Amino acid sequence: MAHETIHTDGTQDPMNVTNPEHAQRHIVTPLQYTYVFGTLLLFTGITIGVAYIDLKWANPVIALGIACFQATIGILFFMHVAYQSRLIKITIGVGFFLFLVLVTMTMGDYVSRAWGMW
Amino acid sequence: MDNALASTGLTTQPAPDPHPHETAVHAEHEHVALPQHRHHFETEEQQREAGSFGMWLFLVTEIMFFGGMFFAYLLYRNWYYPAFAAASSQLSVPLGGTNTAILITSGFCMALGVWAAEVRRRKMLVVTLILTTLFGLAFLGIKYDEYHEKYELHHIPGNNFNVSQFVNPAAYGIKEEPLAPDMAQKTQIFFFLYFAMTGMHAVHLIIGIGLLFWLTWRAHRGDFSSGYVAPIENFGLYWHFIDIVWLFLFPLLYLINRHPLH
Amino acid sequence: MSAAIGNTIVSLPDQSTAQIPRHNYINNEHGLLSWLLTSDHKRIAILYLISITFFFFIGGAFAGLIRLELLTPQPDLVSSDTYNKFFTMHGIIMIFLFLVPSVPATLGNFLIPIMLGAKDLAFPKINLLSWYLYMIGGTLTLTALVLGGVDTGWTFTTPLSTHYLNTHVITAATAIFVAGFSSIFTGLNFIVTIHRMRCPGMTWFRMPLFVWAHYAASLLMVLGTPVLAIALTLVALERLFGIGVFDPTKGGDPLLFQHLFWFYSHPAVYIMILPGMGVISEVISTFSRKRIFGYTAVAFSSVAIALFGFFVWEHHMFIMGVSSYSALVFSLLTMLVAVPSAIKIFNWTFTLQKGSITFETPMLYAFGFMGLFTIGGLTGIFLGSLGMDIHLTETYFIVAHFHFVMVGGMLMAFLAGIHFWWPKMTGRMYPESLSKLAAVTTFIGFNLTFLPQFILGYLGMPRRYHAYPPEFQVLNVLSTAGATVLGFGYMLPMLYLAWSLKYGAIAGNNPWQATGLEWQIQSPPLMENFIETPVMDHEAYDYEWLANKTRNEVTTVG
Amino acid sequence: MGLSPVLWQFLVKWLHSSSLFPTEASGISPYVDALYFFLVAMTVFGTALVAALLLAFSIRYRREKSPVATHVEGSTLLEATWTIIPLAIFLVAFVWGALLYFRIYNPPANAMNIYVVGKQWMWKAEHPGGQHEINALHVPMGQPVQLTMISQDVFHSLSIPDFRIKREVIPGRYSTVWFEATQPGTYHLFCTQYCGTQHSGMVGEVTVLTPEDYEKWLQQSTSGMSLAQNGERLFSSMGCNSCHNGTAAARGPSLAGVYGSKLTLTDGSQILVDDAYLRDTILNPSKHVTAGFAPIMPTYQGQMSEDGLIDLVEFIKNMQSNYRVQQTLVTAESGEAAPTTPPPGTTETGKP
Repeated sequence: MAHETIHTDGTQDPMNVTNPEHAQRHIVTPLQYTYVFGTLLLFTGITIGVAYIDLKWANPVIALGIACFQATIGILFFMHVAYQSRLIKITIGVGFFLFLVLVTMTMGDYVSRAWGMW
Repeated sequence: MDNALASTGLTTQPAPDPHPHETAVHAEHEHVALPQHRHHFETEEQQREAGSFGMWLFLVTEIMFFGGMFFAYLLYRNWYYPAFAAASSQLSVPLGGTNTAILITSGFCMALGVWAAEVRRRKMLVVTLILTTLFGLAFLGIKYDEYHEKYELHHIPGNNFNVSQFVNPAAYGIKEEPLAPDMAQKTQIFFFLYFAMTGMHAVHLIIGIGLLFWLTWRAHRGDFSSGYVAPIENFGLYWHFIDIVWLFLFPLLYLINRHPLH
Repeated sequence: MSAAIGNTIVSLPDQSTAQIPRHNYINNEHGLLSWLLTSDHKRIAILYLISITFFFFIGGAFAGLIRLELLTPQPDLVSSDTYNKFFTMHGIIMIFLFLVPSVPATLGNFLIPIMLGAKDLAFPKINLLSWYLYMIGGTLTLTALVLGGVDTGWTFTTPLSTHYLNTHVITAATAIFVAGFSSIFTGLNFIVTIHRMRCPGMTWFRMPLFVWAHYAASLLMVLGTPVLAIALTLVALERLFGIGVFDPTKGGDPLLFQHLFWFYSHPAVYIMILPGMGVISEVISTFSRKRIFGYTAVAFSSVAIALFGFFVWEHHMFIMGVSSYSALVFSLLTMLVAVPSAIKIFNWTFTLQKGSITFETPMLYAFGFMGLFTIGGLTGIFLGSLGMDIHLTETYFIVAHFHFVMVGGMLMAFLAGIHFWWPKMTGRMYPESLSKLAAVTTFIGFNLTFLPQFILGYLGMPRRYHAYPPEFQVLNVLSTAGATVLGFGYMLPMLYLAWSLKYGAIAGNNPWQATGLEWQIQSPPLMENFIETPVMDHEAYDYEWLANKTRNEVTTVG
Repeated sequence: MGLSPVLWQFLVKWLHSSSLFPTEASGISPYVDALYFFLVAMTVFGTALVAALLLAFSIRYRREKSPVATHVEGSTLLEATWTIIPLAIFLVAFVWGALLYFRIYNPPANAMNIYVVGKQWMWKAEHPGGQHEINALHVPMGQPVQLTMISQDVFHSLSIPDFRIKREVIPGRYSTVWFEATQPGTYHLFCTQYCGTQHSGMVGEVTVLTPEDYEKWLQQSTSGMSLAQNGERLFSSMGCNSCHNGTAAARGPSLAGVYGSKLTLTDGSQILVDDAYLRDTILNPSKHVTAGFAPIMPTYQGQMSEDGLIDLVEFIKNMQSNYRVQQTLVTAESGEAAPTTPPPGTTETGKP
């Protein structure tokens, strides 16, 4: 994908290896935004449609899957993370990871309560 | 220049503008206007990246904030699935779907706004910001309508919460399995979570709209038409984050079980 | 530099000629407004210092009243209601208004930018905002107090707090909510600053351990506090609308609150202790003229604590009917989180080896910290070990344990830091002999207060008891006696530090001959800290570098 | 001098009550104390070690002695040592503690059951024979006793330090703890979870009696009706028997001998019927409907006190046949209680 780039610094370092905290600045084009916009709308439609079909346990899984997909592209392009420094990618990762810790470890308690004491 | 932060940079580096202290103080007190460069940053690049990094950290705290409620939802949905299914079927998918579309659109406008700022088009920026605001308001309007309906049905959790619609749906012309009384009581928990989560989301929207007015005015003044994008960009992050929260809320709250099992 | 080999490293400029630098952050501007609207991290630090001291003494007053009531087994001093409000206020104020912001908001605020060679924190205005948030939180707490108090205990246990009390729970919850955001913003500011504002050459492994510790603590603040916020919001909503999310009769689960609350409140104890550990690293290194033994180990152990800190919250709920399987898991993780602290202790100890040790006041406090924190940490193992926890939890043993960590650990570290950096913050020295006296008094008083409580705990005296069986009286008397000594020990610094503001000896740039960047600039520092951006060309705690530097008399006095 | 009497009193008190450990009055106490001593030893050793090192270094390397510090970077070996050794000790504490935990919380099969209801601010013990006590608990010596506890309002926590046991008493859920008293006497019973104004007043006395004395006590303090008999009354007055009567036309499942059996629910899942399950089905019937029945049972949430629920649970537990249920069904019209109540103090009701 070709998009114009403004180099505010001399170092050409797209993988930001030498300085993981810095990424050169990209401008996402309206065209890309439109693609993303379309996709988001499309998948909203899909998620509603699927909800009316009985797929037993698969329903919530699909719904969440779609939501996660939408969130991902939203974060990557609307929020420019695709072009951000590794630092910011990691930060976001940590956020979601910790949310998962909260959910899984607490749920672990509730689920295993039913097992009683061996 | 940016190597000021590079772990390897050893080159000495005089501060770009060593103010006399008095002016330094003023530089600190005046609003982030042109020259947007704050004296305590080495470079403008450094300032921009610090800004967006800070914004992201803030959004991470938001994740944890909503996380608590998402977990409560997960727990009670597993405990009282029938109640959740029945209650969720009382929410209007058309309205919810429309709202989702509206919010996505407003997000799209915001994104265009960021682009407009990047390429320094003042008029376009103002227009997109206004559109963003309008879509945001539309969302709130529809939300208000939904809340109002719930209010009239006595589905607001609390003392005058009324479960009769779930115990005896037929009487209300609803084609749903009736819930046993004790399970019907649990719909209250669903509605609480519904109001808490969407309410918290709405609060964030309202704050966002407040900021939008301010930004629009400043954009109109031309603050962001000279390469100074940070405020627009960071607000964009906030706005998109709200959208994304909604993208989860919508299926979780509206679409639990739309195919009554027979 | 005092050439003769004395028992001190203090080297002050010639008092007859020396004077406080003409330009510095204190006299840079005048008038109350210039303080209330400042965005200079140093001034904000001072604002914090004043306000947390204020709240510390309020919280301390409540502690005094509690101990006074417990002097006798009978509930004779105050009514049960009042007593409950006392310990609730003591808890809320001490934890949310003193311990959490204590070191980070004062010393951290003051020093982190300087230690990194930056002019200020990344977001000066947000820094000021977080002070105002803190003050709003504090005011709300006092409001709750004035309106008639709140008696939930600082843990807000549901359904007690939601359905069975008619005190000002919501006010207090709001107060904590707001204060919480203050610490979120502080943490956020630190993280961004540490990532983004390091001066040239200041690599991660050249940062002082003080900064590492604050980095770890900030992570906890930013990631943990929002969960507390939402938990308290739910409590408030439950009270307002009775929506039953924590109410068993409506199908809610009270344990859910416990999970959310402790998910923050366990990491919170690391928020409280980590910055203190940072202070200790600086002090120990300076007064043994040696680089911290195993710098990287200490640095990483801070991060490890921050990481593990998020995986152990359920050990506050072992007897609360959680699943025994997850109890096992959390108990195991609790044992793991204890290890990094042990690592730190031993590294500090071995820093002394082959050092050249002097015993100024900060060092004495640091020694106090090492001893008391070791006890506090090890007694934590009692409570992490499932079977033992059953008997010990909710008794005075747990009270003694966390006071050893929080007061014996954090407060000692705080005082160590205040004394250590007092010359830098004010430009004047504190009176050495008096402060030594204070340090010793505090140490004795502390042990007298809290050692008996371990025994009380094992004897089974429950915490938060207004009246207790007479056979527990002797130990309680001892504890109260100790509390009196302790109180005296804390009064002293207040007085002589205030005195030193006017009469203290001029400190000069580097009274301790310490290596940190903050000691290479004038004290009190300039508005902008540095005249020109420094370049870090040596490791942290490099005393040879300092020796050369002083030999060549290259100093940057403004 | 005026202080001396006070001082004297203080010393006397000190001598009288200078115990460092509570008495070991239960079977588990020695095991708990063993772990405690181990941990104390660990603490003392650890602290002594650190203190000794600090002292030694402070003397050996004080500035007068060693004017110049020699630079030491660190030592991986040492780091490893003080990582692994503490970890090892902590893991011992973990395993030991875990074993103890399950020992304390898993009641033996032959434990006798006593119900405890916590409410602001009192303890109410209910013996199967119908003996009720407030802020007191009488138990036989040398006999495992299981407490099935529930709170009517907020979290409480039942703690008997001399038995080394403690367990949260939770609203809306049974929690259990057991002990075997080993020596007669009276011991403290505390509420250790802060539960409101009179928290410190929520204390009681546990009296351990020899089995004979215990029997005597049971005889004296009987209330005439066993829990099961109260339960039986409720069962008819609440109209449970109109559905759960084991007749062919019954709309509810027969409850005879249901306790301890495995039920199959409408969703096909299997569930073991215990006290907690019985209580929950009365309050949230539709959460688990027995296979082959419709979810028509109304909820009794808010209509029955925890005591009432305990009575019912106890009744259903001991219900061997539907004979007496059908009896009560018949006599229910004539408004009187069921005939022939067996002697109190025993837990059996209706003989087939």
